[in-house]
Amino acid sequence: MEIYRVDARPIDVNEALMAIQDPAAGGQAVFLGTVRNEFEGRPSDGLFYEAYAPLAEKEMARIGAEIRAEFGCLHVAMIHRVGELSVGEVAVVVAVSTAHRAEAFLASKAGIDRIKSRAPIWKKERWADGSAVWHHDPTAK
Amino acid sequence: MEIYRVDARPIDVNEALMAIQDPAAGGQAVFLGTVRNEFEGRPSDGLFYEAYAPLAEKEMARIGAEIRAEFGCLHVAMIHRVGELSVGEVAVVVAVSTAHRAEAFLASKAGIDRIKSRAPIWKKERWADGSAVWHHDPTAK
Amino acid sequence: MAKVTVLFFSYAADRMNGRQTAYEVSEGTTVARFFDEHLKGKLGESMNGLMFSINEEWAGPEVTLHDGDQLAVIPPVSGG
Amino acid sequence: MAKVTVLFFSYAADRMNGRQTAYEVSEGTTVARFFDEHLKGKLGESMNGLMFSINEEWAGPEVTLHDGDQLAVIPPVSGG
Repeated sequence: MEIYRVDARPIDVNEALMAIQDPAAGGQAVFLGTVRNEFEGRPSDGLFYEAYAPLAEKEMARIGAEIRAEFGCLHVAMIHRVGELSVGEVAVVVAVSTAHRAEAFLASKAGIDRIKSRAPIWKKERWADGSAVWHHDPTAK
Repeated sequence: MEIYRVDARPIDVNEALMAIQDPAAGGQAVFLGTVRNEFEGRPSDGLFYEAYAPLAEKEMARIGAEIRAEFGCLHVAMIHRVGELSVGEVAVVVAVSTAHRAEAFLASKAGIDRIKSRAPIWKKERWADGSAVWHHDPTAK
Repeated sequence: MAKVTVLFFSYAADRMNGRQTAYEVSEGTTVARFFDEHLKGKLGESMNGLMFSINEEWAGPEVTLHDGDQLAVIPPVSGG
Repeated sequence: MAKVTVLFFSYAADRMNGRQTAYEVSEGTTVARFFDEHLKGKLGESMNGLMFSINEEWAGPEVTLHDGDQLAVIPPVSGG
């Protein structure tokens, strides 16, 4: 089964685990991106995520097709959360199943790396001092 | 939190996920080893796992200490199942949390690689033809 | 004239004071020309760091806008 | 004499017809000598591919067995 979804609801890791089940799978690698309490040493209260959902889901599906082809994934599940997230919440899950374990790690890593570099999704840091700025805003400080 | 356990009960992945939660964690990597329906092309009905539990748990804890030191893991959870497992069941989970994602993948991979090479745990394949043999038995066929 | 809906995200939405705006552009207008005429000043940056999509698919700055198109301005992404 | 409990696992347990056996060995017997005298024949393999532990900790073949020790014979592992 495949999942490529942008979702405002809390991510249910078990949904991703169910999706990648396969009797031919010997390895499953699951990456969870979680909201940290600091960024580059500055205390943070959390993140706001925004996505251009239709294009983000298309791009995630393309990345899924790539890692299936490159690493022989049996199944791929990618869910990215949007909205206001608190410290500790799951922002993104990339789960894959493969016949052997080495490919599972490579595929999951390639999946999250490519989501981060290509999916039209943005995060705004809610600094603990009360200010809030978009990541990659050229005028941010 | 740390978990290093050999367990005859089905593995609850959520227990491992809870154990590695940390407000400073930006990445969590979870590896699940699952029982396949074949090995080297020969159909299988499942695996029987046996462990020398006290020493296996000590060795897992040592591996956990190593990957914490080498990759800066915030938390490590390792659970290895024993007993009769059916195709699709989880035989082992290695879950880690780290500040950044690259280290999470490296730590989780090192964790499972070292468990496989060092923990006193053995698997017996239940071939679909009814025979059963221990892996690494020098006289097995 | 072609009616075009333009979507903004992240800091670009802040600068444009909204996430969606309707524009009327002359026939034959490319994304690049539209950007120069309508967005460059308010966004305060060149097109170099931005990407675009038309009707939910990636599109280069050379692509011509048509009536009913939905153009999205995609700032550098920061998901994950 | 020293009483020693010996644990077997995996295919070694099959060959020894059991997972635990009690032995009496002379004082000063090392793991290697115990292996040669009591296990080698039944296991049908040399010590090279095996590891040992005494009282739940890894131990080399040169270690001496003491009264009450629990020796474990560890065939090549295959967990995961």
